[in-house]
Amino acid sequence: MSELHTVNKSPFEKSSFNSCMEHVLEGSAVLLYEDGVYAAIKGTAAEGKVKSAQGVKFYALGPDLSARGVAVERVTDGVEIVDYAGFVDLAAEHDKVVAWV
Amino acid sequence: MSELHTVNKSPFEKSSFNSCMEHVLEGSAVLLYEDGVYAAIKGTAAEGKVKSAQGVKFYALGPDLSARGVAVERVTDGVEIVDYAGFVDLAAEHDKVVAWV
Amino acid sequence: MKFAIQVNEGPYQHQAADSAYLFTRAALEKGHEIFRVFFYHDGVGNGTRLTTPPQDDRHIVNRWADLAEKHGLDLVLCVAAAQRRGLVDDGEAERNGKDATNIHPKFRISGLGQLIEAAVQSDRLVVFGD
Amino acid sequence: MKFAIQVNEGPYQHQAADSAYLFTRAALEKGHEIFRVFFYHDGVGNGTRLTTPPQDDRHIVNRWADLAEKHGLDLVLCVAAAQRRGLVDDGEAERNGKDATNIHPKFRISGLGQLIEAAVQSDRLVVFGD
Amino acid sequence: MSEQIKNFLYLNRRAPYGTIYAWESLEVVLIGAAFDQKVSLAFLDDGVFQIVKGQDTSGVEMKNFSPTYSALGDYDVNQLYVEQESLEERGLTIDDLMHLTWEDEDEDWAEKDSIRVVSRAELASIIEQQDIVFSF
Amino acid sequence: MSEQIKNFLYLNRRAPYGTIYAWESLEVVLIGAAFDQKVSLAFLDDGVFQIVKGQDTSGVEMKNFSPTYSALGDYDVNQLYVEQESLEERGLTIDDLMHLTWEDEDEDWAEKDSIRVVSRAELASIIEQQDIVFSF
Repeated sequence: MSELHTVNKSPFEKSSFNSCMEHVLEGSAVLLYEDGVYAAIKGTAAEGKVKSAQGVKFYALGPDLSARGVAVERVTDGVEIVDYAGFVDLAAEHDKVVAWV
Repeated sequence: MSELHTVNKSPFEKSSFNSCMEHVLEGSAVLLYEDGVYAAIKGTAAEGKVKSAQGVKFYALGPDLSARGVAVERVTDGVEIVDYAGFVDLAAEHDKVVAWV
Repeated sequence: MKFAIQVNEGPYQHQAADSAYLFTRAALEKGHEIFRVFFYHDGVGNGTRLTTPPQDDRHIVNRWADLAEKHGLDLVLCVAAAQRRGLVDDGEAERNGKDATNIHPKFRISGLGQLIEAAVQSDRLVVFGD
Repeated sequence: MKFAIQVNEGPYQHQAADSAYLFTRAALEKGHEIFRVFFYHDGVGNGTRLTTPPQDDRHIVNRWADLAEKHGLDLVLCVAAAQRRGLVDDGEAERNGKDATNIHPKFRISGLGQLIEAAVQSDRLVVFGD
Repeated sequence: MSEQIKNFLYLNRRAPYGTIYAWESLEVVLIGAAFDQKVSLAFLDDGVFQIVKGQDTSGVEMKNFSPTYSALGDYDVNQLYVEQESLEERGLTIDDLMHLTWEDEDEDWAEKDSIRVVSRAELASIIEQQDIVFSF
Repeated sequence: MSEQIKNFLYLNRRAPYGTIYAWESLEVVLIGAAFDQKVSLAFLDDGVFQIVKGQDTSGVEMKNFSPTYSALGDYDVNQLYVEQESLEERGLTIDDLMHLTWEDEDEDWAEKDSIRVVSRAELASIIEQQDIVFSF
């Protein structure tokens, strides 16, 4: 079944992003929101993990990026920016949501 | 001035233990309590950091170790086990307390 | 599609309460059904009528209540979590000998079975937490 | 020696409230003075009289109150944090038009200056948080 | 969809006592056992600490809820997956965990182990097979 | 001890908005400025994100408190230490931060930078020199 994994914590502060990345399967999606959007910044250790995840789609919540002053051009290539409506769509399109709180 | 640093989060879950270790100076002390006591277990990445900290005294709160089923013989060598009264003594003996919450 | 929402954290301290609200609102705007919003752990703090946030800040409790008013949302506080944190309705006040209540009238207190039921009856469970 | 204690988290969700209590009690037993316990952020939840924890669990609020009774502790909830989370005393109820209060009589609500003052007046500040 | 039996997974990733999540996850499992769904529990990351044996909370004056895990078998909750890598990173082996068992009605109430140690890759597949994942 | 001026350090280690700690730390700083103590702020770990420029919270419907940092200079709070290593790990440079300044009364109100980027080792020494450290 297809899964939407959600990560809402900073990869620099908590291990949840790393743990998610170690359990995500090909064909799944990862949505980064709240402090989780920091995993979508270029030039960090998280960027490497995002880029090397085979067949995994990445999304970041735009309103959370903006709140934190993360400009679009700093977001890792391949990460798609969505709004809350997009978050809802992702939750609906995948068979379930797995929250890495 | 002499410092008592306190760490109450698991080194596997949060970065606070690592951050504390990167800022602790010789002559200071580190008290591990709550989930922070997991940094006092042998055979983990945290053990190496505890052992290589030069001139730093380490303490772990006994009641928190017991609650979590961490037997005394699993505690990293050189880490002294204290109770709450000992925690109070450490706070009093050092010039200040720095909490890595 | 039918969603169940679980909120594990209280208002203001963690963004979870905000994210849960904005997700719920967006889902309703898209025509989805919200079977229930279940407030667990510190999440029960979302349901007190006694909050007075600063005037230039959002009012998290009233925001939920307004959404409930508009869409007939079922906002449920876990009873055990509510008891531990002092969230009280008339029934709880009487049972536990409390001299006041603080629950907002748009919320209700019930058991954990309501969370399980929501997960069973909905197409998706979405969890917001710390 | 004079201690100031800061508690950043509410009861039951995080151990911080427990650790702060056990530290405070141990300090008093050793003959130290506790200048003030300041409850900040979700920590204000330590001061509600409406909690009813399970019978086989500790009663965190009453435990603080008993310690205050015995040692004359000054237990202060941050007013801004209290307003955001619905912790209300008589004065706050009147000012903000609330129809109920929920503060425990052994606690009081005051401003952030009380935290600064505690830090200035005490020999040590000990912070308990998440 | 409401009539079907769903696969429920409880994802336990936190240590006990430092926060209440571990205990409250267990509460949901117990209540949920009455709902006739197919239930399993996963222990990974610091969640493996939840079922370490020898927990004694008298010194912290909190309730020791760890004995409740032993009752899960009586509620037909007997699929407990523990992640091998999470154990190793924490210096633990299965011998450090409580011995949790259940009695198999279909095999003359034979006592069987509830805990199965699985690799990270296996656990990822187990997560994938679920209908509902509870996170605390 | 109560009469002396103390060195207060606010240790800011959390990102803004995900939790309220960053904002409430700032509230304490502002209130504390009235107490005539010697105040400095340290931004390290995710705390460096607090003073990133260009924050726009309209989409999350939260209050944007970042403009308040610009007011700190008016309260004589002008010792802001930012850890170099924390910036680097997060792909940031000082150019990504707000330009925070204060006016030096002793030098004809000359505008000076409030932020000083320091190494981790320097920050460890700064922490050591304090009398009181606030953590949120």
